[in-house]
Amino acid sequence: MKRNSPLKNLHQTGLYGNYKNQNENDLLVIREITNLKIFQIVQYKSSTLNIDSLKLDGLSFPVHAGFVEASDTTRVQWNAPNTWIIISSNENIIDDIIKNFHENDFAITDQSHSRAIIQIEGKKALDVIKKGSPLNLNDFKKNNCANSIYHGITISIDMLDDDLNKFNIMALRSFTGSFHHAITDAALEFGYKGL
Amino acid sequence: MQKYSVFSLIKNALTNHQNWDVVWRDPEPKKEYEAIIIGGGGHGLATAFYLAKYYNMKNIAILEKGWIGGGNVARNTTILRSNYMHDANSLFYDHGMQMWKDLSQELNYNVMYSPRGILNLAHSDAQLNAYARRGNSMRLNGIDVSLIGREEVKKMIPFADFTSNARFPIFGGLLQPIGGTARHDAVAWGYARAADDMGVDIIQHCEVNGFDIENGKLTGVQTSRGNIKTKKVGLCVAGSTSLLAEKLNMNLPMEAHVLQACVSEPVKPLLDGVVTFGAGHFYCSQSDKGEMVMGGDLDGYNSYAQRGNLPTIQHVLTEGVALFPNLSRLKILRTWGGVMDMSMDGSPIIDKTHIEGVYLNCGWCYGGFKATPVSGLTFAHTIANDTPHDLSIPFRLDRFNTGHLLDEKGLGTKTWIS
Amino acid sequence: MLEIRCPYCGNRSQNEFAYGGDATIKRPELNTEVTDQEWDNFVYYRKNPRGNHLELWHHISGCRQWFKVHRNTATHEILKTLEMKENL
Amino acid sequence: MSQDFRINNCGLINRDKEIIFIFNGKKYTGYKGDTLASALLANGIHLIARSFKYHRPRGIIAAGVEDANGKVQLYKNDTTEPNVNVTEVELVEGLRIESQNCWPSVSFDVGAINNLLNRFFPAGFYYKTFMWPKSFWYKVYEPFIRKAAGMGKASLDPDPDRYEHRYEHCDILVVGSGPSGISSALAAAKNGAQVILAEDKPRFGGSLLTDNITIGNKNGDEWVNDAIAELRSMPNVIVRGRSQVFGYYDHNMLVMFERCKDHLGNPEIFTPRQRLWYIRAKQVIISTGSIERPLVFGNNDRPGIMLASSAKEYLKIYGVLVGKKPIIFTNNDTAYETAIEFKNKGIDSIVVDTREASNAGIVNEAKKLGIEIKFSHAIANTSGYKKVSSATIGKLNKTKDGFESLSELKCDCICVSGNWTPTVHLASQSGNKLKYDSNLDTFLPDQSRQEETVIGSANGTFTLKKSLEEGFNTGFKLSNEITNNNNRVPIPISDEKEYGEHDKFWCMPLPDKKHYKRFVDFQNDVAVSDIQLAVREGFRSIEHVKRYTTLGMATDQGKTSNLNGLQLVSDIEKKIVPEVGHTTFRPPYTSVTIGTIIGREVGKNYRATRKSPIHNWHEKNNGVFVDAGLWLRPRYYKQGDETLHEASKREALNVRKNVGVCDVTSLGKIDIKGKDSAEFLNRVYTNAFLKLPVGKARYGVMLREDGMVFDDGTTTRISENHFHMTTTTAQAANVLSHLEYYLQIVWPELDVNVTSTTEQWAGAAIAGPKSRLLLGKLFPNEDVSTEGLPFMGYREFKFKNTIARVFRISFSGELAYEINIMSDFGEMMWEEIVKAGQEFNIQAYGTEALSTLRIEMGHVAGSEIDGRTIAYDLSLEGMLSKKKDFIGKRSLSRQAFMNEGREKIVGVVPLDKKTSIPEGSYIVKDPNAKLPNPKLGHVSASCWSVEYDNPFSLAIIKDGKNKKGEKLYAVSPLKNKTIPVEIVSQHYVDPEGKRVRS
Repeated sequence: MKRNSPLKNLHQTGLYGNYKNQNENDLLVIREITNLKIFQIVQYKSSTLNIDSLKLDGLSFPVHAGFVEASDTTRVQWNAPNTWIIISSNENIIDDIIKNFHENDFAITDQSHSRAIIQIEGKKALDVIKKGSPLNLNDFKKNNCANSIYHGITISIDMLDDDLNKFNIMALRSFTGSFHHAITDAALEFGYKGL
Repeated sequence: MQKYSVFSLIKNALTNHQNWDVVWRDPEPKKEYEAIIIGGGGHGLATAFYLAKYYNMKNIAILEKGWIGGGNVARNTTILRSNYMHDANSLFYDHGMQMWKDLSQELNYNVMYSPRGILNLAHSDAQLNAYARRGNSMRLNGIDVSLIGREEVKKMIPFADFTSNARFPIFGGLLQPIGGTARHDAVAWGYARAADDMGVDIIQHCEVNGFDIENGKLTGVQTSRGNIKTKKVGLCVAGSTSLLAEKLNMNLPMEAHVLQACVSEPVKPLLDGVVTFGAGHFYCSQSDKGEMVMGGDLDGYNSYAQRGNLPTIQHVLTEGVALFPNLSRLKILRTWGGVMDMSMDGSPIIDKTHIEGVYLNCGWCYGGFKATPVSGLTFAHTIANDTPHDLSIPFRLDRFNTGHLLDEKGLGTKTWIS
Repeated sequence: MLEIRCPYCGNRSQNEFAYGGDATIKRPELNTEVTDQEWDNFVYYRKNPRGNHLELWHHISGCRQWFKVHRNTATHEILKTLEMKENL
Repeated sequence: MSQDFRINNCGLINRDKEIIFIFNGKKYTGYKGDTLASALLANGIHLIARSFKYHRPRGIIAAGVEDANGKVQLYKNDTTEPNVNVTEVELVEGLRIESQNCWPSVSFDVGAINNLLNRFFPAGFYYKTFMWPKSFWYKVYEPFIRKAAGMGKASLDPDPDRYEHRYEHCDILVVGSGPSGISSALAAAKNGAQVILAEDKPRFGGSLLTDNITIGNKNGDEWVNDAIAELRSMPNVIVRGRSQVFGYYDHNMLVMFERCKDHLGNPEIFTPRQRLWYIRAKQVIISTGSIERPLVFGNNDRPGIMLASSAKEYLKIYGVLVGKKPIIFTNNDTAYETAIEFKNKGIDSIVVDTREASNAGIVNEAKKLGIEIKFSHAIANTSGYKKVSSATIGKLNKTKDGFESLSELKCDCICVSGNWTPTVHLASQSGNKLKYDSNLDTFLPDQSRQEETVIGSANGTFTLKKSLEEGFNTGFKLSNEITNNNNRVPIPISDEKEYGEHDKFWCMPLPDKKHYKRFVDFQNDVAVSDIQLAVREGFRSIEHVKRYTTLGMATDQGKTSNLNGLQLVSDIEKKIVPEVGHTTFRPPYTSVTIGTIIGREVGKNYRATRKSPIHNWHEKNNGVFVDAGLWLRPRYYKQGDETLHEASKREALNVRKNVGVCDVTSLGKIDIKGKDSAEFLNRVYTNAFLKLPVGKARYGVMLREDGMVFDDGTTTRISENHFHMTTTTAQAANVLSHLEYYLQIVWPELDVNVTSTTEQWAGAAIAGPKSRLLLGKLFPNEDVSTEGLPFMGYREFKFKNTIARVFRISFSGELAYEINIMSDFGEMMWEEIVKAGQEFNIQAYGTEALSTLRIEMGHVAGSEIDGRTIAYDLSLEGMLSKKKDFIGKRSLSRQAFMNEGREKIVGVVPLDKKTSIPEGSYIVKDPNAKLPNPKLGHVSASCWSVEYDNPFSLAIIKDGKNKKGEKLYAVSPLKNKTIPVEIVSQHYVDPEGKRVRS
């Protein structure tokens, strides 16, 4: 069955903003990331399982705030105490989760359809985020993540690459229009390429 | 008292203004007073004035820890209104509105009472209905108010956002024509001058540090300028009530919060009356000097700091520009904060206490300025007669036990949510 | 804008949080007899000091944890933040 | 006029680029690098404005933000801005400025009559008059005053510019780029700290650009340029000019606005006009310098009277002479630099010095150059209307309270210097209690309350050598606490002039029997006599004096007047200044454009908008939307020329007759999981949840602890330890926080996880007698019979290649189902429902029809659950479990809540069955009773009953329990309506609830 991604009718390709006097290859890039599986995994208070012993898609679960364990297909984000967000392009990740994370120990919630994800990439990506989020990003590195707000919208920021300055920014789906506007609007000063 | 008038002004001009009397004396505290009002703000000064004027208590003092009129009466946005839904509130505040009409003459001091109207804007039919509920209640209480449509609003404030670009379009509004403003400092000074004239001792820089209580009865207060005997003391110390109550071993259903306001630079007349934005918390009027006077939300955490932070100002101004897009190019000149006694149902407390001779006037939340005359009157009545004024019966403290709460907003006890 | 140290996420700006008021209020146990006065104290009466105040904050745009903040209401200085299970 | 006052070979402007501007309709030229002020002065224009109260002619008195007079109306492109400071606007093409607050022109202003009558308008005169006749204040006097006040004109149009924000964190923020600022930034940056250096002016360097000094072997401006270039090249440094740090807030959060666009000739389209920076700094170095103080003397406000340092700045930076026949009037040595600079350009000035003598190096240098100096002299008065033309100077007597002799001196400008006021605003905003320094006659920073350090002249350090030392040492020390790099750079050797002590005398006496105005606050026309009057009348606190006289309350916020004012009060009161104290320094330091403060959250983006995944379909099908909090929901679907009333009636009727479909995505959904979930729900809801069977839903009501109804919704047991809660749209976020509060704080022993799934599921309600047929068609392989899916039942049905959650619950009172499907599939599911429903005459219905349906069924919603009602009022008392405790239960035993005769919800029908009762009406016994007319209660919701085709309302009225059948009146005085009504059951349609179970 065909899915309508959150940004289906919103995100457009092309060049925007103050792009004219710049090399197109250096421009900031903005794209929608779709069709990911997103699960929230919460370990119950009463669970005595040692989280260090568990793996998903070969990844262990980060126990420190703000860290992501990542593979090519899956990212495991620390989200809150005993709470992780799994973001994966692996269609069948749920099977793996069900197999490894017993419902007596973990509350697992499918959130795959609940989020819009915008990826921004380029030298100015940090500047775009700093326009709307009060988060201290000066020491942010690859595989760091944080929940914060952007122009009043609750978001989560995940840094995929610090050479490219590549971020996935995720917001609740119903906010998509405003969220997309806020990000692209902030990018206009620098010029950007919608992909 | 030297009478103020255009004639006295001319007469004094001819002698280069060398012969004006002091507006109020600067007396030393006496050993004993019939009654003491703690707090030389608007309410305290008004209370003393009415005690002297209507209740024949002349031997009274106002003790002010700083300078009079320096608390919330110096820090508010000067709005007068009685557009409340609950009967207790609307009847009380409307009595106050009637008192404002005559106040300049009564005090012989121009407090610049100016009924230019207050317009509460509605941004949906549901909100218009909620305003209808409030407005009809007012009308049934005999208070003039009307519900006006979008087109009428447009005539009054054509520069508001009536385009399709408005996030929350204007549907109409509730207009109380008698609402308006008064000059806040003049209110404090006018009451001070009139009270002083009746013999009230206004004692500044006199902080109350404790109370003398014997067998549940008040016998005096301890101050930074010595002990003073008295059998009656009225607390009018908005923003510090809990701190003094603590010295009386009283805990109150109240939190202190900072509320900020700001003004723009002065500009030529733009906005005549007071306008409130219904899709957020923003209100605005233009002072006689031309400054746009704006306010909105609490900073949202307990504070005694008399200073807030910028995000609240940002929030307030964002709402201001959502309503009036042309404000964007004006500049903010000054921001400031005041400490509010936020009571747990959003309504004030005027009452006796469990200690004989100790009376309480507090919990005014955002709304104390407009109540200055009626608060003073009813509190003076309460102090003089040891029983509440008819208008202030609903504001007794025991409503938090009986459940007869006066929650205009229906938000319950989270006082920081406005 | 306050900077609040979430015990879980670290220093964050105030706009990620929601305020929760006096943290010293203890809800009476369920199914126990409480006097009117005890109940009213719980529902309506708050500590309201000028000075150090133990209060609740909720990291609503962060990890969604409630926690305690020891903050001076006169200066806004934050002395300490604590997890709910911790005491001053 | 062609820049007669511009001199060659001097200044930092670009003389190759001439720029035309228009002042009061006439064309003038200036150069790139000019400010409006320097360009006006180059053209010999001093008269720019009229004062606020007396409409006296006024000119520029300073070269920076402290200027009190030079406010104009600025026009550029299609925009206008009032009260613009000519000293702050950089000259670009296309500027047009006009004088404000004068008519017909700045040269001839009718309002100047106020000046002639000024003796009748002393401070606070309006408090003493305008009281009779009673209503004349607001009908006659006040409107007149309002028109006269106000300075510039606000634009009535929306602001076309963009304003943006930026959040930044750094180790060290350095505010101000004078000698101490630059050196501290250099020291900190080279020691590895992350540094932001902010300078308000377009040029960095502060006094280094105008003072005659050297650092190392470089001139001031050379050293500045090299240092700034070096800082700019470092990756750990952000250097920002045209950036004013205007507020110091809690936890070392500072705010700054950066002017990004107005100075550019051809800015790119998306470049913001200004940018607001929220900067969280670990340490703040305040090197904001100091402001020269005017001297106070008779008619000291005429155009052409200016601060001496500003005159020097116009000369050194802009190559502009503020006059060709200057008098320098001073009580200290710094003004001699101005005299020397004039002399160097061939202009002879006369120095009038209140001191008996000075032996400072600079004074001797002036003497050597042949500059005439009159010690022990002062200016008593000035003349000249549009510009100062002469000064009356006199020899001061021994006690300095009078003149021994007076004489006239021709001049075309007077450069005054009354010593220096450190700019301590930011430190004070931070919470630093200032201390008075009686040597410098000024307030200086005392103990820091936050992490701030004040250096340079802002800290009372007035020599270059010491400023550099302070800068380098502070920058190193603070950075080293953070980086621990121990990389210290050497302090360069500097050379400067030598200064002596100033005279603690600044307010000149009046000659005998003269009553010249001696101004303290120029813009607000506050004169010495006003302050004397205030004190005479008993306004002794400096705050009282300020408020009574309006001293320091003009748009310049008293930058040049506050200290003079309070020294005057201390003189009159014979107190020392610290006893008088100072008024509070409040943000912003300089006025800030509102657009800058708010940023991009304007217009449609003032608040975020939330939309359901089905939103596109609603738009395509003529949905008319309504705001529900941040959500946009379809209110009705317009067909042809239908009105809201007609459309909602059609939609509601179709639900009653056939089947309708409604988007319910915005309802809050919360996943509740864990072994204690049932126990938790049992505490949260007033009714029992422990024994809810798997596969069943239950309607639940939750209270606040104060007993008021908080929210309602249905909760479904999906499996033993998994519940799906729904909330109202309005309370969704609050309910989640509420649940988290109890789980994390009150009952941490419960093992339950709550997670919002509102966004994961798109929801469609299908309602109406034919909804089961429709459901069967949608899910042909499932058992949709009342046995297979009973009332309040829940099933998961396969739908294409996904799963739909189907709840048999009803808000409309009809047989109804809610179908949830994952959001990406929402629109597709909706289309399938509409397609499958064609044969049953399905219509989409909006919130208005939904409202009609629930009202005639007597279901309560937001207009009844308004935070002031208890369960009894809403006839929900049956939902209150007697067997168990729950949140808010204990409150229900309050006296007021137990009261017999308490309000209760009822139905209301107009007797004529025709007249709709407006919402917000009240129910009364006697519509003609004397006011205040006692109210029985209010009408909370009204609809046109589609079942009976007549109006029906819900009301919450006193003793509603016993009022059924009574004939009363609904009144809406606002709408001039009095409607005889009958009180009936709240359940107007299907009171037994048969349909939902059918």
